[in-house]
Order: sequence, then C-alpha cells, then structure tokens
Amino acid sequence: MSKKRPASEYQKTFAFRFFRWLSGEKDPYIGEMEMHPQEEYQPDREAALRHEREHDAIMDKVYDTEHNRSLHLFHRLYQATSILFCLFLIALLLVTISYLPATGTVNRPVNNEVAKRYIEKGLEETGAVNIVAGMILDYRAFDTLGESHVLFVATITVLILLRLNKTQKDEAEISDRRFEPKNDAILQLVATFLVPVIIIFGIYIILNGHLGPGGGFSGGAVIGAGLVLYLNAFGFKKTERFFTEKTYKWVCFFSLSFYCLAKSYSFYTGANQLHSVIPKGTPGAILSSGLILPLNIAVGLVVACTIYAFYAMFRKGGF
Amino acid sequence: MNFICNFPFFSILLSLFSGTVCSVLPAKAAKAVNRVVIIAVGLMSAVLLLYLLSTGESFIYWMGHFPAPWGNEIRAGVLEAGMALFFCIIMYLSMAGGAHKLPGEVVESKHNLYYILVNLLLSSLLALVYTNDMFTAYVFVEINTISACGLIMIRQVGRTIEAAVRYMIMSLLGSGLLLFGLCIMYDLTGHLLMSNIKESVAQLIAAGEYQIPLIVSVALMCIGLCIKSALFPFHAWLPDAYGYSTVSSAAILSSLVSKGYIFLLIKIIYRVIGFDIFNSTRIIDVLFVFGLMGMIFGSLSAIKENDIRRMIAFSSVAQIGYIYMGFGMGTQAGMVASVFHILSHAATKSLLFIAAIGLTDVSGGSRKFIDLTGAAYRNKWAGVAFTAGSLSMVGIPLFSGFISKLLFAQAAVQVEGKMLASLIVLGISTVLNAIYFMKTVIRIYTTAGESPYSGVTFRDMKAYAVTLLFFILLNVALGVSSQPVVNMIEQGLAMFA
Amino acid sequence: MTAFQIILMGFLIICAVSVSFSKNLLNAILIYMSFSLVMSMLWICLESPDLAITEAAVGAGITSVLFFVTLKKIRAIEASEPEAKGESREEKNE
Amino acid sequence: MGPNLFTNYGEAVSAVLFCIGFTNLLLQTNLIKKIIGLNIMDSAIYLFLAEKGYIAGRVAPIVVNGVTSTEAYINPIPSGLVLTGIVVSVSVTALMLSLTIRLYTRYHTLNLDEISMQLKKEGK
Amino acid sequence: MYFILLSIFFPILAGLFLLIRFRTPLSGEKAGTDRKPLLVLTGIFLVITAVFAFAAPLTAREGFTLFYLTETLPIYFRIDSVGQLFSLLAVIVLLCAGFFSFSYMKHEERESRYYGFYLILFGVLNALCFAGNLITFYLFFELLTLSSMPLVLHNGSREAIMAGLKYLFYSLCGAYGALFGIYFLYQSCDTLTFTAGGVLKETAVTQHGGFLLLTAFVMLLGFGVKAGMFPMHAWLPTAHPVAPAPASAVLSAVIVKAGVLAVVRITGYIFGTGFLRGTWVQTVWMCLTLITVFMGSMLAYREPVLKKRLAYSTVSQLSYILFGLAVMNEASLVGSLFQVLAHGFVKAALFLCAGAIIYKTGKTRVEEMRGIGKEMPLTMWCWTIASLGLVGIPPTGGFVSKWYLALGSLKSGLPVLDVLGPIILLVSALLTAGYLLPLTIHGFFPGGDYDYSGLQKKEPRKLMTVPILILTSLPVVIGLFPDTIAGIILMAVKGR
Repeated sequence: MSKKRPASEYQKTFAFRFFRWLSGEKDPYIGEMEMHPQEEYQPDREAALRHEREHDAIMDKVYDTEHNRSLHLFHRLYQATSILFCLFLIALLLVTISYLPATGTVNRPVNNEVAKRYIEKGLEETGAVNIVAGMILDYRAFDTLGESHVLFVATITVLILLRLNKTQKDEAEISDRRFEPKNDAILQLVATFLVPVIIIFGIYIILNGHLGPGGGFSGGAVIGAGLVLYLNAFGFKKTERFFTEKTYKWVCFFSLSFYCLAKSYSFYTGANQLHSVIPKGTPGAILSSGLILPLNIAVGLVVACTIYAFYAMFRKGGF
Repeated sequence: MNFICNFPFFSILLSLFSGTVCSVLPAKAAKAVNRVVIIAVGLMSAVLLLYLLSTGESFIYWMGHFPAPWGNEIRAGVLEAGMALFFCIIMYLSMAGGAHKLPGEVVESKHNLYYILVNLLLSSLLALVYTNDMFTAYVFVEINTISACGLIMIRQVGRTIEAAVRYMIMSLLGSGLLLFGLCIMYDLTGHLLMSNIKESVAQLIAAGEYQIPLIVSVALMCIGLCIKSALFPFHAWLPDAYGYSTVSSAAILSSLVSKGYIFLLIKIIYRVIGFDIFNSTRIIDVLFVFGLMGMIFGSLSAIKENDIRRMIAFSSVAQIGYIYMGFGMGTQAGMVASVFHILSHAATKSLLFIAAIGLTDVSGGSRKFIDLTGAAYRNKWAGVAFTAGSLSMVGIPLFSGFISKLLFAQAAVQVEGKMLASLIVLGISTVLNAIYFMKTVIRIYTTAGESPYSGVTFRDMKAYAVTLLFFILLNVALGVSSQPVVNMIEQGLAMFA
Repeated sequence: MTAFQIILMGFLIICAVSVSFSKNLLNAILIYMSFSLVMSMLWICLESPDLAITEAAVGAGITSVLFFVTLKKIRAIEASEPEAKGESREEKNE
Repeated sequence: MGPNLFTNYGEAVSAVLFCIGFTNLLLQTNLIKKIIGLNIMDSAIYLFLAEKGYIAGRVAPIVVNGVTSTEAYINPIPSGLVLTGIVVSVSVTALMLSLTIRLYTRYHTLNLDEISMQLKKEGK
Repeated sequence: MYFILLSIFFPILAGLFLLIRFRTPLSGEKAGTDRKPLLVLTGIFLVITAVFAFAAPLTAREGFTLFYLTETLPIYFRIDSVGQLFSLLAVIVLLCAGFFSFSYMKHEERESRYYGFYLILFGVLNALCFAGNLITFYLFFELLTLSSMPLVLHNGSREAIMAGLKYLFYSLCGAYGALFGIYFLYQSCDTLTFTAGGVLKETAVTQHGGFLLLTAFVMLLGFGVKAGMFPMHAWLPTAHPVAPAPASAVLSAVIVKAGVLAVVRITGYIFGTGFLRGTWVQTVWMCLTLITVFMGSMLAYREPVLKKRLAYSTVSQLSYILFGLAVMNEASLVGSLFQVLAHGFVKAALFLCAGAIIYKTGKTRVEEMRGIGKEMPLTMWCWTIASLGLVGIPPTGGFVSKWYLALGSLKSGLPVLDVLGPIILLVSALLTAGYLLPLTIHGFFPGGDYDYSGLQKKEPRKLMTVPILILTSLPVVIGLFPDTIAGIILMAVKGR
C-alpha cells in the first residue's frame, strides 16, 4: 500500500482530475464564465475608492508603454512586419509594372475604340471642345454625379463632427482669435486687390470648363480659396454679412438638386431613347455643349461653398 | 423598353436626391422622407424582382445616351433586385427599431444629418448592387465608406471617434488597393465596364498575355474589398465601431455596409474576372484560410467579451469568415451558400443589435452581462427576439442560420481538398457560437434577487416590438422556406455569367 | 522632356520620403504642398492640363489650407488647456 | 522581371510612391502624417493613371481647329478618372482632418496608439 | 395524419399559451394566486395530448410531408412500431410525472414556466417518436435539448445554471457530431427517410466505405451524448439531479431515450445493421458501452447523494440498451427495446420516490434516510420493487431484458466480447443491487440503536403516490408477460 498523500497534493494529480471528469463533477465553465446571480449592490465608498485605486494601479502597470516589454516587442514586430509587407508590395508592384504595356506607345489596350470615339465624335455628340469635360459630364456622367455626392457627404460628416451650438461657438471664436493677426493692414490691402482677381479667375475657369482646361471643380476650388483669403483678411464679421449657414444650405441644395434633376432627365431620355430637348449649340461658343455649362456652374457653386464651409467649420465650428 | 426597367435607376437617383433634400428639412420631415424613400425603393425593387422572375432575363440600362463601352451602365438581374429589396427591408426595420433611441444618442440639431447619411448610404448600396461599371463602383464605395463613417461617429463619444478614425484608415487602405487594382485592370483591358472587361480578360487568358499583372490586379482588388469588409486580420476597428455607435447605425453597419462590399466582390468575381478564371488562381485558397481563421478567432474574441454589444460585433467577424470560406471553396454551391449567408447574417445580426438595446435599456443602460441578469423578464419582446437571433446564430433548424450552415456543409462536401477543414472549423465555430450566445440567453432569463431596474410593457414600445416581430418573422421565413430564396440566388448567379 | 520628367519624379520621391521622416508637422505639411506642386507640373508634362489646374487648386491650395487650419486649431487647443492634458474632459454634446 | 520596367519608369515611380504612402498610413503614429501618407498614396495612383493615358508626341484632348482625329490627342479617359479621384481624395482628407481635430480636443494627442491606450485605461 | 400533427403541435401551442397567459412573476413578487387554473389547464392539456398521442398510431400508418425545409429536405412524419414503442413510454411517464409534479411543484417558484416547457417537451417528444426522416429527427432533437434545458435550470441557483450550460454544450456538441454525419449522408444516400435495412447507396459503400464507417462512428458518438455514453457522459450526473424530481424522472426515463432512439434509427434505418456488423465501429462501440455500464455502476455505488446516485445508475443502465443495439442481432435487439420500457418505468418510479422523500422530509443523502421505511412505507415499498426491477430479479421486466441481452451477446459470435459482455452485465447487476437495496434495508431496518420516538407518518398525498404506484406496477406487469411483450417487440423489429 502506498502512503496516503495529503488532499491538497492529491488534488493536483492527473488521476484526481481524470476521476473528477469521469464522474461528471468537473465543470469546465466555472471560473471561465461565471454565471452566479447578481449580488445586491451595497454602496461602500471606502472599498470602491480602494478598488478604483487598485484598478488604476493595475491599469498603469498594464498599459505602461515605456516599460512593458511585451508591448514593446509587439510594437517592434508590428513595425517590422509592416515594413516587410510594404517592401514586398513594392517588389510585387514593380514586377507587375515591368510586365505592363509600354507607356507612351500607341498600340496598347488602353487606346481602343472607347478613346477613339471620345476623341472623334466627342465634339459632335457632347458639344464640348474640351473632350475631358465632355467625357466626365456626358459620357460618364454617373461617376461625376457620384463624385459630387462624395463631396456632399463629406461636408455632412464634417458638419456632424465640428458644428457647435451657439455658446460653444462663441467660446471657439475666442480661442480662434488667439493666433490671429488682428486687422493686419498689409494683408487687407493685398486681399482687396487679390480677392476679386482670384474670384474672377475662378469664374473664368468654371465658365470655360467645356472650352479649355478647368471646369466646375477646379474653378469652384479657386473661388473657395478667394473666399478663404477674404475671410482671413477681414474676419468673420464681414463675411457673415453675405455668407451664412443658410446661404450655404440653400446654395448647396439648389445646385445639387439641379444637378440631380438635370442628370436624371438626361439619363432617363438616354436610356429610353427619347429625344432630349436640350440644344447642343455651336461648338466653341460659351453657350454651347448642352448641359455641361450649367452643370459646371452648379458644381462650381457647390465646391466654392463647400470649401468655404470646410474652412469656417475647422476654424470655429460654424459660419 | 418596359417602364419597370427604369426602376433601378429611379431607386438610385431617388435616394441620392432625397439625401440632398433632407439637408434643408427639419428633423421630423427628414425622418418621414427617409422612411418614404426606403419604402418606395423597396416597393420598386419588389416589382422589379417580380418582373425579372417573370422574364427570366437580366437587362442593361444606359446611364446616358451612349451604349456599352462608351457610357455608364447599370444592370439588373434577379440577384441584384433581390438584394436591393432585402437591403431595403433590413434598413427600414433597423431604422424603425432604433428610432426611439435616437434622441438620446444624437444631438437634436443633427438628426436631419443622420437621415441624409442613411439616404446616401442606401443610394450607394443600391449603386454597388446595380452597377455595371468598375469606376462607378469605386466612387460609390467611397460614398459608402464616408457615410458609414458618419454613421459611426454621429454619436459622439470618444470611442466612436477613435473607431471612426480606425475605420477610415482601414477603409482608405482598402480603397487605395482597390483603385490600384482597378487601374492595372484598366491598363490591361482598356475598359471600365464589367462586361467588356470580362471579354478582354477572357481573350487575354486565351492568348496567355499579361498573366502576372492580371493576377496581381485581381488580388489587389480582392484584398482591398476584404479589408473594407473586415475579414479576420483587418477587423480591429470593428468592435468599437459596432459596439458604441447608435443602435440603428450598428445594425445597418453590421448587416448592410460590409455586405455591400462583399456583394461587389461577388460581382467582380463573376462579372469582371469570370468565375472559372478566378477559381484557377490561388487567391481563393488565401480567402479560404483567412475565412476559417476569422471564424475561429472572431468567436474566441466574442467569448472573452464582457459587453453584450461588443460580443455581437465580434460575432460579425466570425460570420464574415463564413462568407469568405464560401468564396474560398471555389464552387457554385459555395457561392450560393455565401450569398445566402449574407442574407441570413444580415437578418440575424441586425435583429440581435436591436434586441440587445432593448435589454440594455431595462438594465440601467449597462451592457455588462452582470447587469443584464433577468433583463428578458423586464423586456419580454427583446428577450424573445434575442433568443430567436441567438438560436439562428447557433444554427438551430427552423431559423435561417441552420440553412446557411447546411448549405456551407453541402458545398464543402463537394470539394475534396477543403472538405474536412471546413467541416471541422464549421463545427468548432458552431459550438463556440453556442457557448457565447446561449450563455447570454441563459443570463438574461435568470432571475435573481431584487432587481433595481423596472421593466417595460408592450404599450411603452409598440413600434419597437413590432419591428422585432418582423425581424423574427424574416428570420424564420428564411429558415423555413429557404428553397425559393436559394433558387433565386442560383438563378441570379447564373444570370451573372 | 523625358529628363525633366525624371527629375520631377525624383523630386516626388524625395518629398514623399522626407515627409515620412520629418519631425516637425509644419515642415511635413509644407513638403507635402511642394509635392503637390511638383505633381501638378508633372501633369502638365503628361499633357493633362485639366489635372494640373485641379491639382494646383486642390492639392497645393485647399488641402494645404485645411492642414494648416487643423494644425493651428491643435496649437490653439494646446495653448488654451495645457493643464488639461491627460485628463479626459467630457464632451458637452455627448 | 518583365521587359518594360524602364519604359514604364513613371509607373514604377508611382508604385514606389504608393508604397511610401501606404507605409505612412500603416506605420506613422501621428494622425496628420497618416493623412499626408494617404494623400501621397492617392496621388501615386493618379500619377499611374495619368501615365496610362499619355501617348508620346500628342497633345492634350482639347479640340484645336476642329481636328478630331485619334492621331492628334492623348487618351482622355484617365484624365477624367483622375479628376473624379481628386475630388474623392480631397473629401476624404477634409473628413479625416476634422476627425483629427475632434480627437485632439478630446484626448489632447495625435497619437492613435496613445489614444487607444487611454481608452483601455479608462476601462471602457 | 391530423392526430400526428395535433399530438405534436397541440402541446407546443398549449405550452406557449401557458407561458404567455400565466406570466412569470418578476423576481420578488409572490406567485400563487392563479395556481389552481394553471394546474387544471395543465392537467387537461396533458390528458388531451396523451389521447392524441395514443390515437395517432391508430389513425395514420403512412407518412406525410409537412413542408420542405429545402427542396431535398422534407419535414416528414411517419409512425412505425419502434416509434410507437417509444411514444408509449413517453406518454405514460410524462403523464405520471406530470400529475406527480402538481403536488411536488408546490414548493418551487415559477410554476407556469415549468408546465409550459413541460408541455412543449411533450410535443417535441411526440414529434421525435413520429419523425420519418433523419432531418426531421435532427430538428426535433435540437428542440428537445432546448426545451428540456429550462427544466434543468429551473430553480435558478448557480449550480443549476452551470449544470444547464454543461447539458447544453454537451448536447450541442453531440448534435453537431450528428449533423456532421448528416452532411456526408446527404451525399451518399438517395433519401434520408428511415427505411429498415438502411438507405446507403451501393456505389457510396464501395467507394467511401471507410469514410462512411467513420461517419457512422461520429454520429454514434454524437447521438450517444444524449444517451450518456462513455466519453461524453459527464453532463448526465450533473444535470439530472439538479432538476426538480419529476423533471429528473422525465429526463432520466424519457429524454435520454431520445438518444437511444437516435441510435436505433441510424444503425437500423440509415446505415443498416448489415453495413456495420463486424466492423471496427461495432467493436469500439461495444467496448465503450461496456466501459460505461461498469463505470456507471461503480460511480453510483460510491455516491452518497440519492438523486445523483440514480443519475449514475441511469448512465449505467442506458448503456445496457446501447450494448444490445451494438450487438445487432435479434435477441439483443429485443432485449434492448425491452430494457427501454423497463428502465424507463423503473427509473421514473425511482426518481419520483426520491422526489417524494425529498418533498416530505427534505433529506437528500442516503445515510440520512435510516428509518425512512417506517415513515413512508408505501413509497419505500415501491422503491424496493422498482429497485428489484432495475437489478433484474425474475418477475420484473428488468430480468427479461437482461436475459435477452445476455442471450444475444452469447449468440453473436464476436470474439471475447460475446462472453465479456454478459459477465460485465452480471457484475453491474450486482453493483446495482449494492447501491439501491441498502436504502431499503436501512429504511426498514434502521438497526438497534435507532431512535423510534421522532417518527411520524409522512406518507405523501394521493396525487403523488398514485403515479408512483402505476409506474412501479408497469415493469412488473411487463415482466409477468414477457413472451407477449417480447413477441410484440419482435414483430415490431421484424415488421418494422
């Protein structure tokens, strides 16, 4: 007979654990997933504080980034893997590129009947001298419609994130003035000259979108930049006279609605092979190329307002 | 052309336009517009679906005055119309189920912005479903991403903002890869429309040209979409994003947004690359392995979780793993199973999120399990709904989850090499699912001692209860009469080719 | 023309790398701005004036302005609440 | 290695830029630098596309003197795509920057890792 | 056909009605105001269900399809003799235990939940007995687990909840093992409808014979979980004792038999005994059952808590049945099915006796029960008779079943196991006597030093004693007419 071992030692043996499992006493969930009934809540301030302190101490220890070696190691590992991955990606892409058709040559899959028709018939079918403008606003107008809504939805998210209510806005305004040059004479003088020029240039780009390089988006961005300059030189007080949140809202609404409706009409007539009433005009004239000019203007308005809105939002959470 | 053929176009434009309109409306009107639009789009999709089933053919719709390779196109088949209908149903139910929580979660002045986001999200989902053009798909993927990000962070607590940042970073990586793949594909084929690309790809494969760039391009697109739909190693943003955003957002995000990307991937596989060509690459093996890993690790993380909504979020990771496992099998049956799982998971996961909020509401707003004890007695409807959702997740017959698991298993049995791995992992994952879901169910049905929280009755939450009822019915309907749905999916996939 | 393109591309890579290693955020943004300008010149070389004009207005203009505003905003927050660091202030509209 | 690596030097540069941007987006802990990385990544793709449209010896696709022959102009499609893409990337940048401001007002740091540490420390 | 549907869906709906109508009181509130209507309704529902369940086999002999889960998976019901046999057992035990619980459940809370799930369980069991193909069977097998779980964790203590979880996970794991098999069978069978002799395709057998054997083994293990077979038996002694006594009776007597029915179905009706006989699966399976028989008895022998002892005894006795099924010849099959009936009645009677003792005296451990026979003579007499039935003393059903089992085993001609089997059965029977009869002995003869002064009559009410009496008499009855019953069973086995 072997010597009888003490209970605590016996409980560590494999035989004990096996027997416990065999007799169904072992419960794998106890300790893993506690299901005990809810205890009654007893407010014990002292214990709660102590608990909190302990918790903080543990948390400090666990999340002590400077001294936690495993975390450090993990970080290193992560970095190394990322770099390796990126090197691998570079190699992969370079290999891929080396197999691609040669750039600059004519006989490539890219220069197929699609591009051919755009160039040869573009002027006739869309009325736009700038083939790119004709392509994005007529042949592939659905993409562009989506694109302007990307801008719209981005504005909405920025509004959600940064728009403040009245009192917060005032606070923000005060903190905003901290680094602001107040009524800088040079800036104002330069702005007086520059802003009209910039805005007129922007309008030119928009109106000329179908005739030369440019278009609603770039022109709108230029006008927006002009507005931002104006705002910087003269402050919010001045701009609020002609540009408030309401202006922005309605300008955006009308432009986008016009865009949507005009394009819907064009898509609908196109798909159902109906005759579209919109005249194409003489190629080369400013009033030509059907819907492209009004669409450019609409996009330009939206973009200009959006850029200004972004800036104002970023600075003080409102207009 | 039949007038009904205009419906896909109408639904996309209607939801886009309603987004613009909502920006000038007060919150109440915006809500009404949102509901009406979702219902209208749903009705149109239903009519379209019936029409397509009766004709049995898909059709192409010009977006503009120019035919195939020159202008944009959208395309509607049975699967697209069915998906659109289903997305509308889920979206309506999710919005209705979370409506009563919205005032507490979002500042009053930002409500109409919320509805704008939902409308635009719907339009982008519809566009992803219907589009026949890769670049359009890219643009609408971006709308989808940004509006989803908006939905995450509209409830402005620190966590959601952090989650939104993580989500955006991952999504942008994904978009970048997708766009790069797209550009390479464009360079090789010279087309952007799916059907034309497919022809060119078939020619290239037949001629044996440009094999390496072709595969790299496909791989880049796949990885991009996998990252965006939170396949296993890329899921770090997911629990916070789903766990802390508003209820409706969580339901919509988990059940629709990631599914939109997955559906796009299906379209790419079928309509851009060609199913057989895709299956001959090694990409499916990679998808298969990551799918399996996702199934296990997602469930393991869910078991460790002590917060009911994060637990459900982690379970999403596992479920997305299932879908990719189906892709990875490389058979038609696997694909059908995956598509069915998209439906079943969407129906179940949104149900779980909506039910979970009912439970946490009657537990003092806490999501810790310890506080949820007995919550099902305090809010009976939510309790029943949560139980139904859990049973579906665990794969009890009569619920949709069982059918999708059955389909996966049937698909797996047909693939010699991957049979055992997928069946075993399916089993392990089922059991793990059972562990954490049944644990929760038992927890919420345990009565213990005095409860400090008061319950709610049917009268307090009619709309909510009805929503839950519809969700349960949807789930059971998918589980009981799955054959028509499966037939429809098969038909739709056949139309893709 | 090719030589010019190659030089511009060299600039692009230098800019991109130095953005990654610059310690100062303002420098990084400035370098990024020049990156955009170089890019827009490159596009002129590639016969895409539309892109050039857009990139100049957007990449070099608007994006950089937005970056600057962000930076300024962050500095302002830093200056106004130096003591609040580490302690998480509850959002008002939470 | 394929035959066209040196002919396609523009694409090669864009690939390198893409990966630099990608690495920045993955590795930089500072949010603003991450965003710059994102922009570089996007620009790289646009450069790639623009290179694809380029044909040596031809001019920009703006009809001059009514000449509408394919031999005269470069391919207009990539330009159109890039235009769309630029708008997308500026929208995303604006959104990311506003997220950055918001995070900074709450956590007073631009380091994403630190923020998540802080979140975990707060104990959910 | 309508009776089948009624016998299934009537109790389920009735149970749901009870759950909804008699609201479970929120914690803290005191129930009891509407106890009487609850009991009356439950009683009526139980009787009606029983009538339906009896009437079903008389009216419908051919199967019918309720609806199609998927195109190839119909929900199909058909009544055959084996199903009828199990149904008979289920109805009798559920009725008796149901009436027993009217009085027993007085001191438990949340009665409406108990009765609601009890009725649902009744319906599910009927469905399980009448299921005509594997997928229907599987469906109700899962539902059985789910609907019986609330009974296990009824009293809501931590122990009960953990036991319930353990029960759930073991069952789900087992069910998944079974489902795993179904996935394969789906490929290698034309149909999953239960057909005597098996439904395997010839080609499948020749091509994937080895794999099908593995599948069969996995399925046996999976369904064996429910029947408490060796490697997965551990849930049974945890889960059964924590339930209220009548629920334990149902669990031990009927619900575990669902596992047995499953094994009968897959061996006899899906794979076919011809396919399995003489393979490694049979050998391994027999070894496992014999291990379980012996182990269960040993564990029961050293267990001090009465209900737990009975649960271990269930583990052991169920494997008698499985052993008989594993031998796969006529005599052993008869023995097995006989044992199903005998053990079902006996174990129900024993658990109800234990319940009565607990209800009246509150004693749970065996050593506390000295002199109990003086206090509750009727109960103890029933206990004694039932114990003898379990041990296998001649005039009872237990003897007949064991006789046939031993006979079958000896006839089987398997090397070693043909003799080893009966020996282990015999040893186990001795152990059974060893763990059950001491209660009788100490109960009636507490010994010389026993203090008789504190004794008082504690015989329970009629509502408790009558079910016990019925359940005690039934095994004796079937033991008295072994040939008749065996003939019927034989006919059932042959006629199928």
